[in-house]
Amino acid sequence: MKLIIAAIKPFKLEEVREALTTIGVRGMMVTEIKGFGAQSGHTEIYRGAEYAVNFVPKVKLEIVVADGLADEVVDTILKAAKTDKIGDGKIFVLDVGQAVRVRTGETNDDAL
Amino acid sequence: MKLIIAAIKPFKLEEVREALTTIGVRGMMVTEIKGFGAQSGHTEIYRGAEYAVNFVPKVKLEIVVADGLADEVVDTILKAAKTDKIGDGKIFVLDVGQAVRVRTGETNDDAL
Amino acid sequence: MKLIIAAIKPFKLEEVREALTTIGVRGMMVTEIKGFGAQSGHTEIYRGAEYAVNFVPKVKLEIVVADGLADEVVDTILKAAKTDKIGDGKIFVLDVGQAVRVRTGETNDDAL
Amino acid sequence: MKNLSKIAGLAGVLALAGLPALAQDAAAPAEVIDKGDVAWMMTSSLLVLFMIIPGLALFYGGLVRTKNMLSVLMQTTMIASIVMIVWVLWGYSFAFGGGTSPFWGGLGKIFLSGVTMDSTAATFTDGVVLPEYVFIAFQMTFAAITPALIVGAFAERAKFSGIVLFMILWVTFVYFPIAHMVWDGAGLIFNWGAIDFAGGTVVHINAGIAGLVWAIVLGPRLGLGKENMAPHSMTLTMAGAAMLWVGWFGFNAGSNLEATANATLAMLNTFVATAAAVVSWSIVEGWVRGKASGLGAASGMVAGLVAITPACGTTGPVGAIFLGLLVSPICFFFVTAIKSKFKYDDSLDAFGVHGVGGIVGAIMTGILCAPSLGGTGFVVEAGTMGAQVFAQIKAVLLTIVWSGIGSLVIIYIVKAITGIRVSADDERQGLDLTAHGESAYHS
Amino acid sequence: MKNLSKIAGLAGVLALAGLPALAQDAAAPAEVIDKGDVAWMMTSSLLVLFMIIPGLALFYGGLVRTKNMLSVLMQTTMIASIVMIVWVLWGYSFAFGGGTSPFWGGLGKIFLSGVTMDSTAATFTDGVVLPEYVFIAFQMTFAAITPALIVGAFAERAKFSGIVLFMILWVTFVYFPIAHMVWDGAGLIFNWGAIDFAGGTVVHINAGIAGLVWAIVLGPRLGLGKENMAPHSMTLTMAGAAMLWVGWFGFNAGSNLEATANATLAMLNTFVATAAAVVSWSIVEGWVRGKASGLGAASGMVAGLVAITPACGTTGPVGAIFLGLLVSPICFFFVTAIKSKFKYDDSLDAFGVHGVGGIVGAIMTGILCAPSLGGTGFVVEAGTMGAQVFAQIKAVLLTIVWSGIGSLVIIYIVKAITGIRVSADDERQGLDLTAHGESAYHS
Amino acid sequence: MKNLSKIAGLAGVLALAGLPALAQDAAAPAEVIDKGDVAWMMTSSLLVLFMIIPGLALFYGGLVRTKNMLSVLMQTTMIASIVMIVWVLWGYSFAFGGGTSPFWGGLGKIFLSGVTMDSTAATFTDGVVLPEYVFIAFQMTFAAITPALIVGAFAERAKFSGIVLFMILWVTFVYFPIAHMVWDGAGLIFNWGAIDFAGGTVVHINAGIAGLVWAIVLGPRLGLGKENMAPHSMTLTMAGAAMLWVGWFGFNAGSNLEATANATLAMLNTFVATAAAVVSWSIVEGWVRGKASGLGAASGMVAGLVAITPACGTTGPVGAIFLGLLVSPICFFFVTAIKSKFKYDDSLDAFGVHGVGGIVGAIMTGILCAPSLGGTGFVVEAGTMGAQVFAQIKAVLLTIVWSGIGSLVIIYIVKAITGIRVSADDERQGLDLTAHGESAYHS
Ligand SMILES: Nc1ncnc2c1ncn2[C@@H]1O[C@H](COP(=O)(O)OP(=O)(O)O)[C@@H](O)[C@H]1O
Ligand SMILES: Nc1ncnc2c1ncn2[C@@H]1O[C@H](COP(=O)(O)OP(=O)(O)O)[C@@H](O)[C@H]1O
Ligand SMILES: Nc1ncnc2c1ncn2[C@@H]1O[C@H](COP(=O)(O)OP(=O)(O)O)[C@@H](O)[C@H]1O
Repeated sequence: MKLIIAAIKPFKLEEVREALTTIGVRGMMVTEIKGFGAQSGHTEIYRGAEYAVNFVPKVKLEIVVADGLADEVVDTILKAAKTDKIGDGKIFVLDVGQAVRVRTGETNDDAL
Repeated sequence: MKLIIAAIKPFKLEEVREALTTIGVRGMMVTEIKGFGAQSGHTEIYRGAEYAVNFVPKVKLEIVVADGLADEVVDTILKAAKTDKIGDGKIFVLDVGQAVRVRTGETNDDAL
Repeated sequence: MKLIIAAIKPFKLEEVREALTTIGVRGMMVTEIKGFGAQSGHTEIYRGAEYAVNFVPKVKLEIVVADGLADEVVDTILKAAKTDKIGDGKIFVLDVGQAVRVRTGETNDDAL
Repeated sequence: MKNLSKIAGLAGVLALAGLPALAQDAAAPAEVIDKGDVAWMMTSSLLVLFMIIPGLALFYGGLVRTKNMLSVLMQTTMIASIVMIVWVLWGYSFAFGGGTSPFWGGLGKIFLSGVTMDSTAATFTDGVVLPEYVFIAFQMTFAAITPALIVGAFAERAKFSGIVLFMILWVTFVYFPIAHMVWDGAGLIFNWGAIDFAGGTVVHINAGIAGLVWAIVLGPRLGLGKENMAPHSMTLTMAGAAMLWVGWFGFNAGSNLEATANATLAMLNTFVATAAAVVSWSIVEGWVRGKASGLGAASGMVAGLVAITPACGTTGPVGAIFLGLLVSPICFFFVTAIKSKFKYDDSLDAFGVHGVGGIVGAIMTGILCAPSLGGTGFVVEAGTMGAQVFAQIKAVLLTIVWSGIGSLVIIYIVKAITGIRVSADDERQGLDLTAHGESAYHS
Repeated sequence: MKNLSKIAGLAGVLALAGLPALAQDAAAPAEVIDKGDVAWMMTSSLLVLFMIIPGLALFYGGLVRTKNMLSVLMQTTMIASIVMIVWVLWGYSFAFGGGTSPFWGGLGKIFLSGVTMDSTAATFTDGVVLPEYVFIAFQMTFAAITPALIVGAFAERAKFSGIVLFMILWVTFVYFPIAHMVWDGAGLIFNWGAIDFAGGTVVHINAGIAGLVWAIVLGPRLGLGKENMAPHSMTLTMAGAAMLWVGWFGFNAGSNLEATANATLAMLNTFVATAAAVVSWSIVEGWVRGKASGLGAASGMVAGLVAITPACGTTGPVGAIFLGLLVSPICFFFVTAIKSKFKYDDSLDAFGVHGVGGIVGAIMTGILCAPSLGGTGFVVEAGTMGAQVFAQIKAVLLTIVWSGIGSLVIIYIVKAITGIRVSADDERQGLDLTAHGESAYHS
Repeated sequence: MKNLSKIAGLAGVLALAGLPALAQDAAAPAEVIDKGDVAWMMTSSLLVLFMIIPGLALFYGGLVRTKNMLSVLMQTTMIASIVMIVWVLWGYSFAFGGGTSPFWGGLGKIFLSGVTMDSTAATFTDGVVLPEYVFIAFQMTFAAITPALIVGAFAERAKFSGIVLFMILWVTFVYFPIAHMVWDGAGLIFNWGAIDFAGGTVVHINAGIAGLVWAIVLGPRLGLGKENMAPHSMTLTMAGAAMLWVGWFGFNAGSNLEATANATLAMLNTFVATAAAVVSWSIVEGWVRGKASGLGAASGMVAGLVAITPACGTTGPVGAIFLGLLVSPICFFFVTAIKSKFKYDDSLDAFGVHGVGGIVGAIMTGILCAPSLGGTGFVVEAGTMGAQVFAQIKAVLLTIVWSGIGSLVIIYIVKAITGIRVSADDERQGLDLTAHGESAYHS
């Protein structure tokens, strides 16, 4: 199994989720994160105190899928998350050794 | 070493943490996430505007343990997080190449 | 490529980010987490109801870098995040199979 | 046209005059409305609304968990709104309808019948009257806030439809009668000579006891003692407490019905008793656990306000400070030691603060009105402290019994009809989503 | 020195007296200022400020997404501030400058020239006057809140500079003239005998229509119907709504200009109509979707307040309850069915609540003032319900036409000069950062 | 029984009358209490409480980081509460005890001895008096808010016990004497003929200077300039600022002590000067950094309120607008350029806004009271602008020196006894947890 981690723009979340559902992804974990990258942040000024906020709001998806589905997932995210503007995000793929469903104790591909 | 990632129901956090402490887990990272899965979300209506919230609040645990402890950790989470209702969560296990404790510079099993 | 996960003290974030920038890290994901470890939490009392809060606020960094840069990244975090007090945090290193930049579709080292 | 009702503080003036003298209906040709009084009573009425929403709603709302925030705001808002309607339809008549029963006001003013722009209501000064509409509005706000206080006892688990039904029955059979008994010239407790300037018995003990009954019947919240149930926003709680303080001047100084020196005494007392209770709660906390908390200060604030309520018109400022210093440690003891010993889950301490603070205030009122202690004098005929305290205690006991039994019976009736508690799953998920279909916060 | 202007409610008194009788400038030696009136009018003025900020600002602010929170607070604050300055410079004169045109007040009091500490303004009682300064301040708050209401229609996408320019033009060419027409003794609508006690036409219909025009011209927010645009803090929205209710007594009971029985009637009506509208919105929601929401209660609250505004001085309390029960279902229908059918994005329902609620209130005022329904009587010369309702409808239509056309023309002028909408990227990122350079919340 | 004290604005009336004429104790048989005045003064008193909590508490609280939120709320609440108690015990006597010293009021009214329901306090009109209790309550709120303003300078790092001790000493040796000097008929500054209608020197300069001393002695917060210290909730800050504006009418128009035309002038000025300062701060910001921020608008709001405070009773509305336009750029310059140049960490700009704004207001008061500028006239005997401005400057300087030296001495005493700053670890973790044992927010 693979763990696919993707950092995307927050307003793309719904589109990406829908696209992934279509290809059969049945679960994921979503976290609101602060992203640092080529897309620059902004400056805030409060009564003369200037703060450079180097981080940009992003959403991180973590999806575990069977090996066979991994490429399709990556492709799907690539398409759905794209705006062609800087800061569209990254996708990383890692190996997962084991997966278990808490409710049933099912393991690996059955657990997804 | 193994990285154990678990998505569980928020109100189970304390129970799981205690159970893990008992078997010798000495550290973890906890994140509030939005989970997407078989457990369905809910609908909110605001003055006629209807929003389907597809995500359910979950808590994600990330625990790095020595290889020998991994199975016990998975089992313990399985038991403590279970309510037998849909949405109880998933556990994933990944390999970790290296671990370091910032304060001391200790590495690997010593760092945990 | 390597995924470097680090849990550090929140007020060290800026220092660590700057140090990493200097050695050429060009992106990362930052999450606010609750840490559990040797550093103990605190107790809150509300009208006689006492709550032991076992978690301590931490910041989690996730950085994907080319294999060659990984050690330097770990070292840099080690130095910048250190206060020599308990709770300084941990660094974990995992293997990453694949990386893609959403905007361009570039992969692996080019995507970072 | 003139409203027969008399308000309790009146007792002070009248008793000194030697007789209850309710004969102000007898041709009083020199009846005068002073615009200064009208201005003050309008201001006071809106201040009491300010106490309910946003004041009490935020105070209580901040204390619950995020998932139940809106339910508290909704309950408070809905209770106040429904009671206002009930007040116009039959409540005002039940309380101040002009009937001569010692227990209720009769049906004479159902639907406000007979009340016009020319109707007047008596004040505590002979010949000085108010437009009856402002008396109706002012008293209406008291009727609206009292049941809303009970929310603090059943928060985070009670069923919305059950709450609504309970409240309609409760004001009808518990609040309106007690208001009549304490504040109307024909009322039972009024004629005992008990002092309750601004509603210690009618409002606070009454609501506190009803809350205790709810808490016991409902049982504790799921996860109590295991899950962290810390207030989701102490900021809102402290802001709400501050609003309560500000609004309470309408309650207390407004109860004087005129913008006179006595109202200003009530105001000064409401300032300093509250300040003293804030300080003494913090001192106790500092002593017991080493730190003075914001919730402690806010709790002391409310406890002080509750305690000074019956006493504010008849106590001197130094006596008020004393009362404030006294009430907080007692309430502190109840919300910490007693509550955990007897294991009732009075979620936000409606009983522990309003009930207990109200009882302390009611009894101390009998002492602190002593001229030797800077007070304005006893009201009971006997004219001794013993007799006054005895009258106060009788008033407290009757309120406890009436409210206790009344609330219990009504809860069981409601339980049979709509139910009183949500399902465990709904409680877990939170009342905001399950009972109202929305969430308090989004990002 | 004396202010010639007359306020609409006056119509009631005067019409009964048989003539408009504006000759109070003719030597009136017995002019009297009552300190109770002054106290009440000062209180009322600050209550209306309380309605704007924090009230309206939080009510609206809670309804937008986090990223636009500050923009709403800023728009509300800045609009109110600018209009206050404009009011002193030329607004007061345009509205109440003493001119005899039916459409505006002329330039006689530009820069408040001629107004001194001794100047007085008439009330509805002959011989009773107010210091002109407090009349200026009170009316100023009305001028300040009206344009701020429009924010609800263009929130989350309008351009700050465009808003500022629009508002200066709008109050000048739309608000001041309509205020003159409705409230000044020389005003067109005033002389039709239409009743608008506290500003149903001038304030609510006027702002509601302007909002509708904005919503249509601007087009919907990006992502409408796809992204979750749920209120970022229902807590703030409910707290803000409560503050609106509290402050509204300054609006409604203050419009009586004196602390008399009529003011207390206005107050009582403002309590119970609002309570009824809260309840009826919740009932409709409970019926349509099974759950009564906090936003529903808050919306009903505002709808009830809007509807009772024109009627509060001339309706009986039971009539007020009826009006409250009636208005919510109608507004509910507009903000749910009509809005989605016609697809204008009135973001926070400035039109759906203020416009629609204002129209319902204005027309019903003509019915509920009937003595047979507990009201205080018709004001039109004909003295029949038909004639009164006809006068009300004429007033509503003129307001709709004037505000509609005026707003449309001004928006297009502003569009040409500064633009009216931010870029898509800025809208996406949120107005707080892009227009004001800050964020509402940090941790 | 009658209170000897006179309030500064009185100077206006009296100086015109040619003599200080404090002989109102000499048999004044026609003393009259007007209920309209009493109503207004009660309203004003509670409005000033509203300024402190929730107003100031939320304004300041929003500006700190989440981890210090409750500490600010607690400090504000506790300071106000303690000072109220101190006021009854000895503060009122120290300030207005009837003594003839130019520096303090003596011990004549310790514990409010001798004050009864029949005691009265003079107003600015001969023969018109107030119940002394309301005068005590009103002045008490001023004593309570002034030290609370200082919180803005030492927020996020001062030690709670040190703050409490400091405040008790500071009101005793700094505030009460200055209040006596400025507002009591026997007071030093009062007799210079300096105008301070509502407390520019006593409240704002006084607190601002004390704040500057604290900021310098304490040193900057850990991480200043490196960590992001942005306000944790601009929403609360803006809501708090709005509450300050609303409450400030009690402060300013209340200081007239009567509900007369002069009070309404003070009210109108408090509206428009503030509006102008909101606008001018935003303009400066727009010009300097391209965007007008919410914090800028809120800061301008407070700056305008501060500046108009001494001037509100003697300036015309156009002069008030001018003053508002003027003060914001000056304060802006201090909180941006000067503060960063001299590197004192006045965390929330207690000095930069209250101190600086107060000085601008105090001096401009001497100019804008000129009849040629629409003001009500000079008060100094010489009757020239130069003399008036000179009197104003003298008052400012004495306040600066007294407050500066007094505060410095007291801080060092406190430092020796309890300490004034928390440990670095506690500061890092936040005062909420370390000093009060709770967190402002949970989910
Ligand atoms: N090396 C990296 N490791 C982890 N996350 C990264 C890395 N580089 C970028 N990211 C994440 O991807 C987001 C987008 O990257 P950025 O460089 O801003 O733009 P782009 O994807 O267009 O190159 C960042 O905000 C960050 O969250
Ligand atoms: N394939 C997946 N990858 C990552 N996280 C998942 C995956 N499937 C489920 N999860 C996480 O587990 C949670 C529970 O899963 P769900 O399918 O709702 O119920 P169950 O665990 O009972 O099958 C989800 O909310 C989500 O956070
Ligand atoms: N085994 C672990 N797995 C994952 N995260 C850990 C683990 N141990 C510690 N951490 C993270 O590192 C943080 C610091 O660890 P802690 O044990 O408190 O102090 P120290 O790093 O000084 O030993 C914790 O708060 C937690 O977030």
